[in-house]
Amino acid sequence: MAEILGNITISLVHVAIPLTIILLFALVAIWGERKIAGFIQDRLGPYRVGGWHGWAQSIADLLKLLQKEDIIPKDANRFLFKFAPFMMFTASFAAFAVIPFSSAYIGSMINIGVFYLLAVTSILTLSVIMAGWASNNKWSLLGGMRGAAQLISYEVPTIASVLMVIVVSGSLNLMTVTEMQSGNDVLGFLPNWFIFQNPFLIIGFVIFFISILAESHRVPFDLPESESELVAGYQTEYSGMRWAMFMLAEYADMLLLSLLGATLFFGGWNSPFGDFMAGPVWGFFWFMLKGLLLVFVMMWIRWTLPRYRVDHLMHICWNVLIPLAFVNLVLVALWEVIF
Amino acid sequence: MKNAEEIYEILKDEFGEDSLELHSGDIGSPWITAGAAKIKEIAKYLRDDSALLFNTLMCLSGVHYPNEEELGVTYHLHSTNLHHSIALKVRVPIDDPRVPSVESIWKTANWHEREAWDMVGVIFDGHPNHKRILCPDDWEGHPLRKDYVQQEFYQGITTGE
Amino acid sequence: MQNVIKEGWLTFKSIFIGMGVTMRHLFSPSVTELYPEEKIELPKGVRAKLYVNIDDCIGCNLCARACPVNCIDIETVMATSDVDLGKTSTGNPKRFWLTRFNIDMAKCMYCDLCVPPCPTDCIYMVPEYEYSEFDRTNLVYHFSNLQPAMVAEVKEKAEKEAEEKRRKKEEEKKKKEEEKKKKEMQAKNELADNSDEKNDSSKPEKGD
Amino acid sequence: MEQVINEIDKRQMVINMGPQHPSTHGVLRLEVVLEGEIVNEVRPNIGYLHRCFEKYAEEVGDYSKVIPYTDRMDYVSAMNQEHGYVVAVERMLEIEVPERVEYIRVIVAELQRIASHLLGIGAFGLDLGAFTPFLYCFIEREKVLDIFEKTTGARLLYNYMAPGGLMRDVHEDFKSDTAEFVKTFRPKIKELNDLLSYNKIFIDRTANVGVLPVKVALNYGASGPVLRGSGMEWDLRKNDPYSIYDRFDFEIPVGKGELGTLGDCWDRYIVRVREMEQSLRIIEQALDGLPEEGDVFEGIPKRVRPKAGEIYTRTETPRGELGYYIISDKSGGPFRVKARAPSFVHLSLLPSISKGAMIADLVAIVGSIDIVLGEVDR
Repeated sequence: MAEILGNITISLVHVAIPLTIILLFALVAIWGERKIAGFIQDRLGPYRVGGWHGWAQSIADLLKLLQKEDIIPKDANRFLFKFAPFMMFTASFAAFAVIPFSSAYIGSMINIGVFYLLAVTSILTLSVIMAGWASNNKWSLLGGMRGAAQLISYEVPTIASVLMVIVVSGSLNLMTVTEMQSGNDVLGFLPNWFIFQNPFLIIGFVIFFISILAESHRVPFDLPESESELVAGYQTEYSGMRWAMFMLAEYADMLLLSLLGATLFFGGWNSPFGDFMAGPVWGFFWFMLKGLLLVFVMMWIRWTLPRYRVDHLMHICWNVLIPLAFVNLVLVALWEVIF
Repeated sequence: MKNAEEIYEILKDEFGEDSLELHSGDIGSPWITAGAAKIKEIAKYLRDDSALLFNTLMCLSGVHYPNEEELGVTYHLHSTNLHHSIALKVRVPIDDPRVPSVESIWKTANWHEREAWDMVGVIFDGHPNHKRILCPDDWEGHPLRKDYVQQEFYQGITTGE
Repeated sequence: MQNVIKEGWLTFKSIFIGMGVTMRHLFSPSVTELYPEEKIELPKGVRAKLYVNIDDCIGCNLCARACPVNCIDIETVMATSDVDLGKTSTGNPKRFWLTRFNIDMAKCMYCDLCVPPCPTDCIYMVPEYEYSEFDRTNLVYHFSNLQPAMVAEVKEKAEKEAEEKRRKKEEEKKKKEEEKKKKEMQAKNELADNSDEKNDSSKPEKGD
Repeated sequence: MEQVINEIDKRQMVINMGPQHPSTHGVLRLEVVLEGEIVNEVRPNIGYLHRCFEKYAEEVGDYSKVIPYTDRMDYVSAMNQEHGYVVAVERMLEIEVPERVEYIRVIVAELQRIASHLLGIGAFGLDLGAFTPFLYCFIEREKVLDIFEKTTGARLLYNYMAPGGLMRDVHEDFKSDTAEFVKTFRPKIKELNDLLSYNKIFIDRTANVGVLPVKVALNYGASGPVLRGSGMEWDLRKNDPYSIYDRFDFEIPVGKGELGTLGDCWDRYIVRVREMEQSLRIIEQALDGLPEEGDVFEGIPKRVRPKAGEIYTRTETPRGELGYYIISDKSGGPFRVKARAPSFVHLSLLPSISKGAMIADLVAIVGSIDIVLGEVDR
């Protein structure tokens, strides 16, 4: 009995930690994105709520969304319509279990970490099409279809690029992958991160980054939403708290994939200065810093580029990224064998 | 480059004198009045004849002349090759305002003719989509007629103040 | 293959150029004006809200006639002869009581057409733009400064005077008609006299 | 096989794009027949913004009172609309316009052309998902509007021109402000090109999309940047000069099919960008030629009452050929005013050039013909 209670407590802790991180991140990132957008566009962004540069804007937004009327279209499939946003959030949230936040903390130390992560995030596809179909709106349906096609297609280059790292590391456990990248041995001063260890992994990272942009449907691959064509795609009919869940899931997904990128290519929680500023707490700091930098680049791209068209998107995926990824996979493996 | 008189002469030679007249006001540009029945042939000739080559229809306007109880259609043509322009006019009685459509000759006429039907009430024979364009399909009357009285209600909504 | 590489290179190049532009802007100062706290000064002659300097208005109705949307509503009453309304600052004599001078700013389209015709330059736009209202009727600005009692009095007086005038006019008319009749009669008489060839003797009779 | 085709036909979907849609540039409704993402047919429905301009012009009984309403037709380029109407009325009255007035009119009209193109370009980028260029364009547009506000007192609907003259003289800083704007604006065009025009994604989205061959364009009566984008050198400022445009030295930029087919969306877009540079050139020359002294009111006639007759004048607005057909019957007001709006004509082109495009292309095509619904519906 005591054992069960203990397990439940531990589980709850493991739920609470990533949940706190995600919620905090979402609050900061939504504000941050608007701030970045503002500064890039020579504006100020949120400025009123909470005093200094409108820091409380996200909280105010959240409170507003909580109060809003929850509208469900008359002819919508009520169950699926209600269920889709939660499923989307659950999928991205569950994947955080295998992310090593620091040398001292990982939710679940399973040997198939990466595999689990990719499998769980695939559920996102399902929730996008579920939301699009259940809304009983033509724009939503188009958005859902686009989303499904895009997410399924881009899973291939994502997996291929992850595979490149797996070839180098030889392990699916993200903790092990991170540990392998400690130390500063490359060319005598560079950290032992995979991206520096193997030059072909730079191409690998580019492929990975493009793919995660598409996977988290960010500009220039935000076709499922594409507000100027499909109104808001699969989110058209959502309002209030359910819509907030979509937003939360989108930001959680962004963070998750950025953190995965940091783990695979940039040494996870390893300090860039070897043993200097190392340790579990510093590790968490470095890890989040790397992840947030990637998030920043994603935002920066969003406020720079126009959107791709759906056939270009597919062309890039199937005709460019996938062949390139597999060729590169072989090259990474050859480099590994030779050096 | 030809002026209105020369164009009128050319047209007269081709179509005879009875259906064509050259007019001009105290100010502004002169215009040629043509019979409604022949307007499509005249338009085709104006477009295709190598001395005229009116390849664009700049404007097509419907006009209501309350004193004569007539409706009119004015075609403003321009040739981008020869750089000359002409105004062509058709007058039809208000009881039977039928004018052949020139949509097949200049596509510009498509929407402009629909507008002329909507606003003044000229019927264009042979128009592929002869429907109102600015007003709703079930609107009553033709607003640009001088004696137009606005309907009080449209689908149960008051139209005025 | 070559094509794909070239396309890819072009794509990356143009994306990086674009990102360079946005990065430069990220650190350039913003152009935002924090409106309620910071208000930019409006330039001279801005068209924001109509104002009437009612002391200078002579009630000529020219602005109302110039208005394309009929948002100016003027009612004037002729001043009675016993009052002198004075002169405007431009020296024009005032002859009308302005019993009503309303401008409906909800209708106004800020075209400025009412301003040039005014002979005394008393209607003009002022740079005031914060006057939104919850009720549309509050956007009708009443510029006439006459009290309702005064309006009634003025109207009554004017009516009386008008009545007086009309009566006078009628009287005059009657007089004239009578005179006319007289004249006609005389003419007839004269004619009769003439026929009798007594021209000279008929003259003193006229004086009676 | 036949059965399959029938099956596909059944899968056609009719979708209403608008009246409330982010990228229809106003209240336009497009009935789109879709097959998956492919557009089979587009049926534009207009009239949502119909404000009876022509009826009003006929009923008001005063030529001058129509001017504020011409502003409201194409509210993005109000100056050019006024200019067109005023030129028409002046030709009817057969009056001379003072030199200074003409120069000021050209300067404000060209400034307005830049402002309008900036909005068109920005909104086009926005339609394709590029948010930032839109706001950069707006920053520049604001500067033009500031000049206008100082000069005319209004920011959007100016009512600045009168038959024979102007409503008021320009502001004392007008010359220096405009020169300053011309100087600062040139580098911004380059920045816009870097950020948007030559962006590969943007090119992919716009090149070879919505191709309009020049023959079709002429047959449909297209004009302005839409016709020039198809490669025809046609600009009323040169081909049918009005005002004093024949005094200035400028080029007519045309589409050349540099990055795709001739007459595609990118060509129409780049024509607008290059036109802004030409407008800057005209403004510079006009600023040099602007007479220092001169009364802008002296040409305004006491009564605007033309003789009987009719006239069709056309001017080049940022969107193309704006024609005013005015019939006068000797009374104080026009007997008939017909405004031939370029956007109206261009919108009628839409069904023919968007066949077979994808739904994302449709948005691009609507953006590239740069319609203003106020002008379509009048």
